[in-house]
Amino acid sequence: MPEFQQTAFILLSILILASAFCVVLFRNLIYSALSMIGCFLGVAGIFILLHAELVAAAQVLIYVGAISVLVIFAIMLTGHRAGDLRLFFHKQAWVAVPICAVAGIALMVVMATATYNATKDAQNPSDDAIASLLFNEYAFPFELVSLALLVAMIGAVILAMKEKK
Amino acid sequence: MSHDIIAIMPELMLIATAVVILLVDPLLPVDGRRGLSWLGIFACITAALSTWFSRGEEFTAFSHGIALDKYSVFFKILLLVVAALAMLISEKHLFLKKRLLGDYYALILFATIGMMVMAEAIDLITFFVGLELMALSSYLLAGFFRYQERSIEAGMKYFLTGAFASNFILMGMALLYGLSGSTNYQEIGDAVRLGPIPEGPLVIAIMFILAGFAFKISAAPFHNWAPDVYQGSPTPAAAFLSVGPKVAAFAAILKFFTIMLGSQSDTWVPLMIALSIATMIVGATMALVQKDLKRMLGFSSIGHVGYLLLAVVATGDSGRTLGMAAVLFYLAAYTFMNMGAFGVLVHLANHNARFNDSLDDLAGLGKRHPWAAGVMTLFMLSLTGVPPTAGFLAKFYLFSAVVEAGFAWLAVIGALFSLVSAFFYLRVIVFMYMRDSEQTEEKTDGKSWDLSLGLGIAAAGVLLLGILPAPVLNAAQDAVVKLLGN
Amino acid sequence: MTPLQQYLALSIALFFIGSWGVLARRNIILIVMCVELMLNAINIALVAFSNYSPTGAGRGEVFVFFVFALAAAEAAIGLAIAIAMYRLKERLSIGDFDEMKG
Amino acid sequence: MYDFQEQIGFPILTVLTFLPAVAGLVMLLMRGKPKAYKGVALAATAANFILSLVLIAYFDRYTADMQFIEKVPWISSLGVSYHMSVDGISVLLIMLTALLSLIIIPASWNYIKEREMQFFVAFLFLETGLIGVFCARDLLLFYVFWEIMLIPMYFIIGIWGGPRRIYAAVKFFLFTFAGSLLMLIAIVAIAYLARANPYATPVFDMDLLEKSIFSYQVQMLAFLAFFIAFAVKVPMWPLHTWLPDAHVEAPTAGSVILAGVMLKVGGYGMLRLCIPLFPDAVVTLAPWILVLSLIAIIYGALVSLVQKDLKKLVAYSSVSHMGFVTAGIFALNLVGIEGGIMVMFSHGLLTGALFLMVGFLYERLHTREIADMGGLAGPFPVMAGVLLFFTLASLGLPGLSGFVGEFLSLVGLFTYSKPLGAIASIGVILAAAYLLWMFQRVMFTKLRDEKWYKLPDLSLREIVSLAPLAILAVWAGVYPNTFLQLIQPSAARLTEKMAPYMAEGGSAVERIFASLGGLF
Amino acid sequence: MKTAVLLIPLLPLASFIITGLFGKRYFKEKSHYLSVAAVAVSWLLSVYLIVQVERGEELHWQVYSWIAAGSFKVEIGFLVDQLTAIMLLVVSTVGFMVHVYSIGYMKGDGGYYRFFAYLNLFMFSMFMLVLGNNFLMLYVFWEAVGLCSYLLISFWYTKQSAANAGTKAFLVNRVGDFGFGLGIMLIFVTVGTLSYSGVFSSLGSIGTGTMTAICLLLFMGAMGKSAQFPLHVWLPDAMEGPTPVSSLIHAATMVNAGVYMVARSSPIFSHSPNAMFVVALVGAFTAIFAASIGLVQNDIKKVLAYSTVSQLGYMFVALGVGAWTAGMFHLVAHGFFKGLLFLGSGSVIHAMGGEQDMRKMGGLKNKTKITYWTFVIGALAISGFPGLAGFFSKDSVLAGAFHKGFWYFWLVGLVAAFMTAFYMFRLIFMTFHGKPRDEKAFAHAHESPRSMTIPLIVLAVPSAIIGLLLGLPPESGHIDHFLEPVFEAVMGEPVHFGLLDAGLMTLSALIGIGGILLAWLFYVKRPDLPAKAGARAGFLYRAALNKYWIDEFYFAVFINPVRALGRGLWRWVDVGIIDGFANGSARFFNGVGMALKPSQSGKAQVYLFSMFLGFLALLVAYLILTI
Repeated sequence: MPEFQQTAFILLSILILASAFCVVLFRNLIYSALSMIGCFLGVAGIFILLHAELVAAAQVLIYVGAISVLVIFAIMLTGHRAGDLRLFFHKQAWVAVPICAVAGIALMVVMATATYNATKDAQNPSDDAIASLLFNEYAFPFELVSLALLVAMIGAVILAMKEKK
Repeated sequence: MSHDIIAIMPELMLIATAVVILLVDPLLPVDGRRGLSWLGIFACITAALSTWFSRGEEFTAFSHGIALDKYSVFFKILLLVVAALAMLISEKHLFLKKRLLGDYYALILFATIGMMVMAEAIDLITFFVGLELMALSSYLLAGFFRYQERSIEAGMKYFLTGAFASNFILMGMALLYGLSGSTNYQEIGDAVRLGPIPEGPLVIAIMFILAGFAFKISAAPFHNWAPDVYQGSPTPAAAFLSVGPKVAAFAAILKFFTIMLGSQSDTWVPLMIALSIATMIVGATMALVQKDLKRMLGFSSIGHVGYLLLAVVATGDSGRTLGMAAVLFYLAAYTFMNMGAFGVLVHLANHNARFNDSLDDLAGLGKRHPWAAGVMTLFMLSLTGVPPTAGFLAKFYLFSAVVEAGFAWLAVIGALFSLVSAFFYLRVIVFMYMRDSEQTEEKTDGKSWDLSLGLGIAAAGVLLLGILPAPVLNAAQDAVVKLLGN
Repeated sequence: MTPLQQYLALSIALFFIGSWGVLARRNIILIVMCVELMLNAINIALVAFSNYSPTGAGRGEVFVFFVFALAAAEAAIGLAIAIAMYRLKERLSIGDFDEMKG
Repeated sequence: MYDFQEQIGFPILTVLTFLPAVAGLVMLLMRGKPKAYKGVALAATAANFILSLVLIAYFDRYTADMQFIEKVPWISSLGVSYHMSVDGISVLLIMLTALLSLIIIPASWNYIKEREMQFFVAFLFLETGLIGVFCARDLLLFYVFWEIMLIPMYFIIGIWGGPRRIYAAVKFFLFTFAGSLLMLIAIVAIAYLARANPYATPVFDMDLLEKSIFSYQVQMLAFLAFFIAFAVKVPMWPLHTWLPDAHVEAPTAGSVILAGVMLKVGGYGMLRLCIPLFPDAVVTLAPWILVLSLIAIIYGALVSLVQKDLKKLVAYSSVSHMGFVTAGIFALNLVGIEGGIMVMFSHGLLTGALFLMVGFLYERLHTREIADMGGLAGPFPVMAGVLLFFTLASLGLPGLSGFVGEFLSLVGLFTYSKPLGAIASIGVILAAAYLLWMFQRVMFTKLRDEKWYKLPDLSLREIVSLAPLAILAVWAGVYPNTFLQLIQPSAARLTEKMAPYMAEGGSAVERIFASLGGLF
Repeated sequence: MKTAVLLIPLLPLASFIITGLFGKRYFKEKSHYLSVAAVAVSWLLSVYLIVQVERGEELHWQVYSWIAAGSFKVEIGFLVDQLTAIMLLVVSTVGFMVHVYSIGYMKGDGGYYRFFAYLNLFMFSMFMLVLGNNFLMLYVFWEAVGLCSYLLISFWYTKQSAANAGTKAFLVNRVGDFGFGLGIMLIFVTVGTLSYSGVFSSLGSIGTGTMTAICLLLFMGAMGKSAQFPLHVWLPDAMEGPTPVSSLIHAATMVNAGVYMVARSSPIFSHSPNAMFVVALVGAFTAIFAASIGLVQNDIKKVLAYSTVSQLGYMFVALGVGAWTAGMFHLVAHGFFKGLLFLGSGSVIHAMGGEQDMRKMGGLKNKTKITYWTFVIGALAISGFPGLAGFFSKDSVLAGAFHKGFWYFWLVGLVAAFMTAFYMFRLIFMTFHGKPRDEKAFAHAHESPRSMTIPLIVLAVPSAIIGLLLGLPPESGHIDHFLEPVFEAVMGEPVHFGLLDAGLMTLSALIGIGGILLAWLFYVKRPDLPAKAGARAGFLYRAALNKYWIDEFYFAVFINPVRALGRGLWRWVDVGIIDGFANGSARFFNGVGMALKPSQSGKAQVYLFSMFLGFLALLVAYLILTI
């Protein structure tokens, strides 16, 4: 069923890119956040296409479940006003459009036309293998990540927490 | 496994100490927190000692995730020195600014762990985690004085630019992984050297990585954040941020561009040269027009990055150890002189409530604070590169490497900007000794033995590296020889 | 079957849209969102490589897990900064924090 | 071999070099005892001067070999060692340094009003740097001392100088630092090029470097780098403009050391490094350097002629006089080189003395404007006499030290090229013109202010500080062989080194054109 | 003999040092004791020396090696031969007399001790100058006497004119010494030694061109020291010094150094006829040129000064035509009578209370008898009155020129002699005869003290008789024989005194007397004539009165342009270009910094953008570099 896969890929790509544009273009932050969730879901779909179901699940959990919620919380906390219209976009945004476009397209062309030392599809290993890698070979970085999360917590405390006077 | 534990012993010590600090901190009254810095310093010392005693062994741990070799030992000890110095100069300042929290020390320790991991990693994933650990801690350190607009601004700028740059590095690493099929430096290096690897994507990967690192070390045109962040951050944190991340980033750059990309030097050497020249221009000329000392030091550190990049260029085809050793030694010298210079600013801020880091505040310092002015002079001379200071030998060694690699013309350009930079370093001395102060101080009780000790250590380091550099120099040379051997 | 190249193209496209967002928008929360978009782009590349790699299979996926975790931490800190900014000035536009320059 | 162990038994060069610095550190530690630290400074410089005499006494003046050798590895992985040794030229200049350092202490006894201790400490450190330069036999060590002497002088000008002191100090620093940086690169380059193989350590030892042969291109580039560094110090036209500013702003003692010793370091460097290391380049470029020297001689004199500030006049006269040094040295014959060295020595004595005199005048009149003076011989007859003595010596009156050096270097230059020698001789006329005119305007004609009769003439302290200079000036004029013998073997070694490289004959113009061919 | 030779210079030197150091505090008005005594002993020793030399003894003594630098080796050494001895005698005699004279003349001056110290220093230098055995010593003491001259001219330093004159003297001499020094260098470069004997013995190997160059360069020095045109300008101004100084240095001894030098170098000069001709030409021109200025000067000392210049020209004519002994003879004779004349004029000035303008004098004949008569003897001697010193010496010069075939020089000499006689007696008539023009000064006029008159009398004796002693028989007199060993190699055929010579002699005597008579006509008989003649001569008169505007010319052509050049170099090159470049580069980097400053805008967004652009720039740079 390669056709299905290709079709799905195209549809998901359209979803991802379109919602990404929406994130950038929506004036209302809440809309942007919702578009972002759409984008995340699309990416999760891509992961499934790539036979990385575990990653896809984690994507949904972490991005859609955690980060998006975090973002929405932040928007709520700061009052989700659209803000001054003049300040909506930085004036360099329009300069950045062609530059980003040209650069992006150029890189896309290079990346898409190169020949890779790639085998056929479906090399992603089983979840067991991933777990084994994660907890054996990458045990040390895994532990360090906990420190990073601890740092994030400290950050929330020292920056965002209200001090009792 | 015990093997692995031994390898990360220093990190574990720091983690344990940081956790202890975090736990103990809320239980202590503000006055009682003053000992926390010593806890951290003690951890750094023990960690450094344990690193030192493991210097004879050379092995990789965690399935080739990190390498414990002389190179790692050199950088880990250096980074621990940075952390210890940073904590020494911080305590009083935080106390006076009413932000004496254990979190600060924990963040420094976490950042240090991240840097150490960056230096010792030989795996992309391990490196990336180290990088992010350092980066996240750094953002928070920059924004630590959250009631000061400048500090928040610094944190915000650091965070945005840093996150953006991290994405570039990460993209580059993703491509490298994808092209080579491995995350291990050595394996990637072999794959890149032996091929077959599509050239276009590889170049793009190099560009992403180069851009990301250029940000981390604040090379022009990725430098804009640096002066603002140093100016806005709490001064002791600025000291730490202006040195630590750079040291770690250079440790990683050397590994990246020799082990992994050494065979691609044709691609990155010209770009590195361009970056280096641009960085020297920006650093030297913009430091010239600064009135704020922290900004000035920020641009000056950009200038030093320009010189360091020259040495990286000199590593060119990966057979040249001299350039790498020069980077190592330069970083060691830079650590002492830059930490020292910021430390003097901390000292002044502690003693004078009106001190706002401007050059004018230095007027007449030679009379008011003779010792502070004296060591500041020493640091400025060292930054200028005048013997018998560490800065001189570092620059000498660096020029040696550059000339030896056949880039004498680059050395001449470096010399030109050294000359320009001499101007603004001298101006500090001019203000301290040759101008009389017009404004009076608002004296505060800033006496701090910690800080004096820190400045003393920095000054001693600057002199010692300038007069008896042989041990550090040899260590640097040994470190890089082995790195290229494996 | 979708070739690797297409995934990479998608990744790059998403990366640059995210970049554009970072460059274009003033609101820090939105910029954090765009940074997350860029990370997602990288994740796509990593997983795609992982899927097609003859030797490094699986490591890309592991990599992605680390990226997830760190992205979360990063987002947390970014939003903490946003809140701190808001507390200080009731502003979220990063352009309003430009005291230090020159 | 002339090891210090065999020659004298203790590391005299190290002691000579570091004794002042150690004394300076001691002074720093004894804060708050104003009388005592002057004593320490005086004692240290006096001891150093005596040591320098001991050095001369033990010096074997019949050999060109380096003597009192001390060699200890310093940074062995880079081939850098702490290698100190001296030859006749160094010994002479060390003695001069020690003498002038000794003299300026009493001369500025009451001159400095604030931060007095730091002032003396700076001078002690300066002496360390200067003597170190003359002793160093390792290129890196040489460079280290070379730069070390920059710092104290920078402070001396910048802290205790006149109204435009900051500009002058920074200008002084940047001019010299610019040259130094080029030299540093050249040092590195030749050290690495002199290696036997790419894995050997670089060569910084001058003994070894002198035996190395560099390619023509390397020689040219490295020579130019070294030469510019030295030319700034000398200072050669057109790199001289820091000098008048530095001198005018510097306190008296600073000017004395600056003119007396620091300028000599440039000439010394040319002798010690430029000529022995890069003989091919020297041969090619010598005519150009001679032309520059001539410009310096004439130019300095012409500009001196119209100066209104006494110190500036003496400063520009230094440019002119130091032109004779480079002219003599790059005439590349024995007479010229010895003459150049003698000019250095004598200029050290005389210009030092002249600056002291200007300082003494300034302490009394609080002006250095020539136009404000006149008729001072009336109130200050002794001063007039002493000033006349040094003025005459400086304009090259035979029988005093100035003449011997100047004449020898002119003979050397004349031997090299007659037209160049003739042009340089014009400098002698001009020297008489500006110096005598200066003397006339200061000391002769009508007294401008009768109140000056109430001011004291030279005090005993001042006379004592000038006397050694005067005695040496007469000595070197009447029996210059004392000094010539000292430098002869070393100078001869240079000419022997150059001999195989010298092309025969040709007028200066021809040589210049020939060198053009060599350049491209 | 060695002791004598050593003592002759060293005694005055010792006296100089002692008097100079302690005179002010301890000796004061007794400063002259030591000085006069030292010079007296030197004088006795010189007499002793000349007696020894007369017996045929010579001394070549190298005392010590002075400068030894590579191949350049010079000794301090003494050479005593006939030439030296005779110079010594003149120097010490006049010097001794001037010392004695100064006791009276300088009495009461504030710088009494200083004056004697300087005089001693001069004596030392002058002795060393003539005693030296090599060119470098000659040069050295040449400059040293110049220094003494400088010191003594500007002795009264508070006077602007005196200070100027001193500086001018030194500088003009330096110009001459420039040539002299080059000449010495050329000698060294050519023959590799500087000792007289060494140089003279290796002359054969030198080419003619080089020889001429050496001679002309040396002669340039002589022109400076002996005040030959165009370097004569300093000598008249040098009269600002005290009169004994004018007498000693600027008439009798130092200015002769040039003549001595040429005579000493006669072996070299004789190898270069062209150079010799130049010497004679310059001498001849100077002789008539200076005399013409002397005709119209009103300052008593200026007249004598121009007379000196003129007479020195005479000597050079003699040397230039090859009449070596005649030149030396005239030098000796001139030393005595010009010394006498100056001392006499000093006595007059002393009498007039410092007045030097002859137009304010007159009728002093009776008030100052001794001065008058000794002055007349001197004036007659210089005018060539038969039997007196000048008659013989001048005649031998003229005859020398005539015999060597340079009749034009002879003619010039005659004209100059005529002028000499005229202005000398113009001086006498204006000063001593007629009515006093300034009654007040005249009333105070008095004869000078004994210490001044005795030297006048003493010097009048040789002025009168030395011609008879040395000059007879004419053209091969005693002096010719005495000096023969020195000039042996360069002397031409000995000339036998014949009828022609007697005729020439008579002619020159008549010319002299004619000059005297004309002066009598102008200034005694018809005092209105000078003004008329002056008006008649018009331009010429004004030109001579203004010394032909030579000083003005120098100022316009050399001094002012040099100063302007110096100022220009300083303001434009030093401050403008070089400093401008240095400061400009500083400003440039500062400008770059300022230009870059806006890029650091403080807006995080811009920073992000710049990073992004940096990334693209890397890509573009890579593309550019690879394509």
